[in-house]
Amino acid sequence: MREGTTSSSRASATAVVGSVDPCLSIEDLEVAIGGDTQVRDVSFNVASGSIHCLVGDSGSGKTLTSLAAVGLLPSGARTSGVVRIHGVDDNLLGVDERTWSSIRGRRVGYVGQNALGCLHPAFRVEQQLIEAMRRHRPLSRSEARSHVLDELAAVDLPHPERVARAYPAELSGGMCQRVAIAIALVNRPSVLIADEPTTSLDADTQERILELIRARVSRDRLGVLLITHDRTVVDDVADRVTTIVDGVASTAAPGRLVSTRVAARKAQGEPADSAETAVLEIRDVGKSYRARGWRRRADVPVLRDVTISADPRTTIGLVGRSGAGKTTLAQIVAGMLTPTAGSVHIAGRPITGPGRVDRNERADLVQYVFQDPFGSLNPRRTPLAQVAEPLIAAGRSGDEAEGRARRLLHDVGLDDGQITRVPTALSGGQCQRVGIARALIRRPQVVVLDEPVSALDWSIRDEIMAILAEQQVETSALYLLISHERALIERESDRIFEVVDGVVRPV
Amino acid sequence: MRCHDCSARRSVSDEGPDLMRAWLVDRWLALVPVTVVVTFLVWWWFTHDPNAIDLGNRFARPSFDTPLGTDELGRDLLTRIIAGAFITIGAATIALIATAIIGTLLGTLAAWRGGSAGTALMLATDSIVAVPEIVVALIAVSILGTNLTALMVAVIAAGWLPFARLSFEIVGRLMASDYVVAAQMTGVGPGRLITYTLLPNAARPLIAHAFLRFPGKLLLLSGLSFLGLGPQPPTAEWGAMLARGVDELERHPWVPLMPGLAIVVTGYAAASVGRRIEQPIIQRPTN
Amino acid sequence: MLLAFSFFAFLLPEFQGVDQARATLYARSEEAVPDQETLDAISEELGLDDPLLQRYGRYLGDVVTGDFGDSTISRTPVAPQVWRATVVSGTIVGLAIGLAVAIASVLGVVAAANENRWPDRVITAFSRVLVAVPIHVLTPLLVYVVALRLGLVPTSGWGTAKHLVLPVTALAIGPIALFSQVVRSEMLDTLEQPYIRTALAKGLRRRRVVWLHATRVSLVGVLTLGSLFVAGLLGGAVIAEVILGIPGLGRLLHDAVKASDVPMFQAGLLVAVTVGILVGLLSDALSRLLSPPERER
Amino acid sequence: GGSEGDDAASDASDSASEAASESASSSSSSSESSSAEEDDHSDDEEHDDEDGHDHDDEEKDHEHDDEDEHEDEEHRDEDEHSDDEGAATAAADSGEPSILRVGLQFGPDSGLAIESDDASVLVKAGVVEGLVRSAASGQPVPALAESWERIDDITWEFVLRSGVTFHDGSAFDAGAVETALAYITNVASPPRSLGGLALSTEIVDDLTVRVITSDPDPILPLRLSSRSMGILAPAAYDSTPPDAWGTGPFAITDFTPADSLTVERFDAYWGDVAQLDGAVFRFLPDAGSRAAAIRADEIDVADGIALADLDAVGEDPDIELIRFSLPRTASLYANTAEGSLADPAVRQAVSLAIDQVALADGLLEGQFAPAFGYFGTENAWAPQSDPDPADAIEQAAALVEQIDPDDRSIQLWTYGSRPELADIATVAQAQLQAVGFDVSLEVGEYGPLEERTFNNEHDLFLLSRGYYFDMADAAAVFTSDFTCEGGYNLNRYCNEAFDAIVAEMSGAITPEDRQALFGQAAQLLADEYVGVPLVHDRARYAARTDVQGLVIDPFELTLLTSQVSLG
Ligand SMILES: Nc1ncnc2c1ncn2[C@@H]1O[C@H](COP(=O)(O)OP(=O)(O)OP(=O)(O)O)[C@@H](O)[C@H]1O
Ligand SMILES: Nc1ncnc2c1ncn2[C@@H]1O[C@H](COP(=O)(O)OP(=O)(O)OP(=O)(O)O)[C@@H](O)[C@H]1O
Ligand SMILES: [Mg+2]
Ligand SMILES: [Mg+2]
Repeated sequence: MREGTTSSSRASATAVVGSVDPCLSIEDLEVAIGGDTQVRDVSFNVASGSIHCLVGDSGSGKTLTSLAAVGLLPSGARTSGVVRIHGVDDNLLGVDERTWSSIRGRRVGYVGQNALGCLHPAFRVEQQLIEAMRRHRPLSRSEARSHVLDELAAVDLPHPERVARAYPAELSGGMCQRVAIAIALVNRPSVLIADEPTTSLDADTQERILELIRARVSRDRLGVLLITHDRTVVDDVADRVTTIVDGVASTAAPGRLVSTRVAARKAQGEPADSAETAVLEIRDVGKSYRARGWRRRADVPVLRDVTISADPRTTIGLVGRSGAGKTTLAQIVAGMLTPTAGSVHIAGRPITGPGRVDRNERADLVQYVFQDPFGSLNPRRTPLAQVAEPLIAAGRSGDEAEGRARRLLHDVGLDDGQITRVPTALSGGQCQRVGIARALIRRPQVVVLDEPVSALDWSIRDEIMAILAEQQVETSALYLLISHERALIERESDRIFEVVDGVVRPV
Repeated sequence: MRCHDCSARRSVSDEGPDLMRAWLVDRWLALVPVTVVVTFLVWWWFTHDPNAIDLGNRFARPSFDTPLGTDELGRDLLTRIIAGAFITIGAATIALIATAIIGTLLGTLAAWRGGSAGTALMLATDSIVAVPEIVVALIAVSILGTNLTALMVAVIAAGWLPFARLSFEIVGRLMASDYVVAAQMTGVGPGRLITYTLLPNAARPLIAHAFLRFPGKLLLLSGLSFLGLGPQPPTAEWGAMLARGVDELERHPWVPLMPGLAIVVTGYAAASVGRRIEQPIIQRPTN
Repeated sequence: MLLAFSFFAFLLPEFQGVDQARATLYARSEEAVPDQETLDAISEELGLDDPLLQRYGRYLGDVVTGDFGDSTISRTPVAPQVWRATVVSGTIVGLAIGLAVAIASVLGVVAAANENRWPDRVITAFSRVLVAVPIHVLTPLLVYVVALRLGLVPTSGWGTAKHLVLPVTALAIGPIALFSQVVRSEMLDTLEQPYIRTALAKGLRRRRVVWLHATRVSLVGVLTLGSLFVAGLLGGAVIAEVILGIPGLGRLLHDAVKASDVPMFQAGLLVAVTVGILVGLLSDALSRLLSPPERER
Repeated sequence: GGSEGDDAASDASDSASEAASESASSSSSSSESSSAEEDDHSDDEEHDDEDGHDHDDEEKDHEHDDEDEHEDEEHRDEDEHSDDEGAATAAADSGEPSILRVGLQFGPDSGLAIESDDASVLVKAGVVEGLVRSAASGQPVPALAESWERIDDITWEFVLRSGVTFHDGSAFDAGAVETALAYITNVASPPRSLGGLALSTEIVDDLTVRVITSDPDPILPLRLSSRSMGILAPAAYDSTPPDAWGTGPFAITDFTPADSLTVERFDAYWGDVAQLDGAVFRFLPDAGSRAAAIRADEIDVADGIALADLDAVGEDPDIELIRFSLPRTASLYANTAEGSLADPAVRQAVSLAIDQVALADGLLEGQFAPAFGYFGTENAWAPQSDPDPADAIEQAAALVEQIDPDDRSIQLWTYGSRPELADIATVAQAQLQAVGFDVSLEVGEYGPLEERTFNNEHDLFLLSRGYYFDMADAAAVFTSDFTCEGGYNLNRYCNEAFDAIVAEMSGAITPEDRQALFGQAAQLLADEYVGVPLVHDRARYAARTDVQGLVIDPFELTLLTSQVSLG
């Protein structure tokens, strides 16, 4: 299991092959799509009974590497190098589709990147499992069916009978992910490749999925290639780690890969004077959605009797399970949603209800930073123009607006070249910086941050949080920070509330 | 997974100018024959009269003097096709632009207002969609008489629906998108929102849709001509020429063939441009 | 909605600026001398002397009792004629849509499964050209080749199954070309979905994945698209029915507008709109039934 | 008029003696039939012309411009006739019903109403008959009436045929005639052949009826021969429109609007029982479809073969073409009341500028005849102007020179429902422009154009119009189209001298007297250039060669008769 830090040299790569019991080995893998080489000199071995993590920035080539290992690269891709799987002699990079289809599912299981999307939406869970079983084993339909419940139970799914009959859309994200793992492991392959199996799941679920994988590793001597960008995951489960930077891999034992840089926040960040009046007052807010459907038209309550009041220059953390109502509350605070009960005031001005402030005044009171950095920027305008726009809406001259926008964008860490490009040419982190600048330029009293870093790489999360902290010092804004990551909230917030079953209570 | 989206998006728009350049470099040689042909057509156009009748030379086969042959009145088909290009493409284009503008305005308005106004508009379009285009056009022509203007009004009357639906969908989707919400959150008013945010983002699929609709417009024009509702003789409109020439399909096949080819080629070209603009997915044409 | 259409149909001669009595005389007896006496007599027969709204009210009253009135031209009840024409056109259009959806699905799937290889190129090229071929060229061509030269089916008329071949083919070819492109692009879309990758990762054969997993999702769209085309095809049917001498609804509407036969036009329009709306509802229900259950948002 | 003796059709063996009135055009010999064959030789010219053309096309049209040959042919027809009977019997023996399949351009759209144009289908299908029938010569001959007599200016007495039954089984008698004529007189849109005349009846006895006209009418029997004057069973008139229960050799069994009409032999027919078991008339509005259908042997007879299809249809050895002149002229109706065309010199210039021969032979491929008068050459009385002189163009140009330049720009209108009109108008436009006119062409819908014409808004209106309203007498068209009060006066022409001539016609009884007056009237119109006739239409039927005994008269009244059979 000893591996050197991989360089691009062939000699060291060859040394890797000699390691004990590799169930998946990749040597000098190179993948090119449309003339651009996306993955270069990637070599590593995955040993049976271990979890091998593949980490790296978004777009660095993790997914392509894993796809090369199951022969599912997009049709235009060209490859060189060697991919071997335990039990098959050939270099799999050369074999035809027929051979591959007999290997996939039997020797190597694959779990895709998107938990919700990787199950066929129109087939029941049991159909999808049975199909996988019968492909590689001579089972009749009813024989296969008899195994279904065991397989589902083996991935810790509660109520396997119900899940078997369900369509994927009737399952939560975590359940989908378990089913996907069950399908991948149903024929007892020796290798499991899982591409970000826990992203977009809440912390609890994440934990339990990883436990499940770990259990199968020790039980079945399964070799797992686990792709992730979540540092905590690596810390928790990895036996070995390979880091891909711009398509080039380096492997090491787990450890602190990048020193954690905790944001230097609150230099002068004293909690506000008690004399200061509460800037945000949420009183008895309730919200229910009208359920759509032809059968029942009952109201579905999402939030009940939410009361929070908070002072400027503080950060309020909001945690809760997926679907608990965090975004709903945030949108009510921002005036984007009308509550069914209660009221919201910012700096004494009503945000909701009759007599509420107009659009322009509201923009000075509260702003919103969205979870999706790409989706929240107009793809056809430069960041500079988009950040200047709120000032122009506030009646400032074009020149003044642009000057201030430019300065703020510099402050959040963007250079002139980046801010005059269309946003489609920016990375997620850069886009989120633009989004933050846009929210802050009018110096609002309250800024709602709805999962501002969830979609970003772990390497830039801290930077973004640091920028937010700096800006809070500048503007004395109140932050309402939403995240499903407990650790992040705990670190960043002054007060924490948890949303459980529509009820908000302080932690 | 998000980064997949973004990289895909990036490649599309970034490669735009490069693609264009590569395309031009690749094909500049092809420009030479194209220029020659265009020059020849222009010269031919200036030296011939599309309405010159020669009863002694009816149904002449394609030959050196009459490259595409002559029609039932001995008129030169090449000249008439060139003349028809202005009329047919012009009429179809104007009609299309008008349908696009009317449809887009209504659809955008409905999506913008949302609620019952939107539902009402869509209900109306849903039931108007049930009336065949040709019948709508038939009514319009019977009200306004058979001339090119009436025909265009007819085509417009029949054609704005798909645009209304499409723009309703697109703008509706945009209105719910984070960046439109964000713009509204930052205090941007309707005027600037429409000009800087909604239109630039809705334009592309709408323009693509317009190009994809182009062949349909040509066919509708021609179909109306066939029913005797089109522009009247001696107008050298392709649809009318084709409709009139269909009788000769067996005797003098080139008479319908030439305008027919002109329609097919133009329709094909327009649709190809539309697909190029649209790139990823064909919008479902809502008829 | 239907009311609005019927009122519009009622006003049509006003819009057209047509003297309905003269138009009726012309339709009944083309070159008859239109002297005032005759025109007055016809006006009286058609009850044109009453105010417009009164006439419309009377019409509505009749419709409520299931009486769609008599044709002003033939003075026979329009209902059975419209019904017969609807059955005829319904058969043709229904078959054409069905055929188009079926064939286009196969072609589109084949094209998508062979993206950028020759089957795809051939199918795509053909469909792009055929989209631009008007039905009044296609129909005589089919008559000439299939009926006259090959003698496989009758050249025109209505009655037997063989008579269906030409109109259905003529009407189906355009939609086949269009739908196959839609199916192709939807298939390409679907084939990129993660669950297709999952299916392949299970070791399933590509053929099964394409023809079962991908089509299950991609073909829902074309089914509903097909129903949206019913009205479009009814328009095409006007031309095909004229050329092939078929007594269908398209032709009936066409003739009724040209002859200012208001009751006939009203009834035909009402049927067309009702059918269109019903088909729309049906296709909504169908697509809700067929499309994979969606996650609530 | 007067009794013409026994009816020809009542007895097949008599048919030879009636040859003069029976211009039979059997498709087996594919002869050209013309209304003026027996007594008019002035149409030799036309025949030569046509034949010349036909030889070019290698068609098998026979020449028969003289009576002897005609007689021969009749005899031959008769021979064939007996053969046919054998064939028919054979067919009957083999159990295969003999059904004639006909494709017609114009289907009935008025619910088979007897007073409407639909009557033409009823007559063609051999369903309906009138009291009188029009012979090929244009003269009235007995049908349901055996003889008639003019009792005074306004009263005619008809002796009816006995033993005639309607298709509904009721008997034909004086009462039936009374019911029929009362309906046709009082219906909202009376047939054009009635010309505004009101008829009333007086029953003398079961088989004798008097018809009283509201005004003196010398040609009542002729009027009663027109298609809309068919007599239906009294019970038929209980519904609106009347059910088509006639007395003809065929009875209707099925009718689908816009599709087909099916008839079967009526065994109780008073004359020769039909040879065919029945017939199907299919309504195929598209000319190409009719041609394709007859070529594919889906129909046996088709009308209105388009120019574009003539070659292909004619080349088929199993199909023969039947062509003959129709009493129909496409002409430019000029606004003689207002605008530049009110000046006869301008109309003369138009007349000179138009080259009718180029239109007929060039554009219309010789399938139309150039018109040198409103009335075709088969009408002996009709004046024919000289063909344009060689320097017509120069003369016209010279005339145009003298016209005020403002008056040189004229509008030319026509409508699209007859396909040849738009082409003719296009060529006419070019010909007028060649002599210096500035012509704008408008092709629209007939209805609105007619209305604008009646408002004197037109200059020239190109119209195709029949000049006999279903009967060989021109008085009606002169009255409606050219008198000051005429209901169809598209030329907006008003001339007292002309009106006087027309007024005289109601007093003229003998054909000779009438034709003299027609000639005068037509001459006056020609002298004043009231409109410019362009071409005369011709009927173009096609029939498969196994159809025997087909008779199509120049008024296109009959098609299916007892004598038709399938060989
Ligand atoms: N089908 C494709 N066509 C073209 N380029 C692609 C394709 N798939 C991936 N790429 C490119 O290859 C590079 C590596 O992509 P890959 O999906 O392996 O990244 P990743 O490391 O998995 O990122 P993430 O963490 O976002 O999943 C990216 O730059 C991407 O743009
Ligand atoms: N427009 C809507 N119509 C009906 N129900 C809705 C609507 N929007 C949200 N909901 C429901 O309200 C509940 C709360 O949703 P919300 O988006 O606030 O959750 P969240 O806490 O932000 O979850 P996540 O962490 O997944 O973003 C969910 O159960 C959701 O299904
Ligand atoms: Mg990835
Ligand atoms: Mg949320």
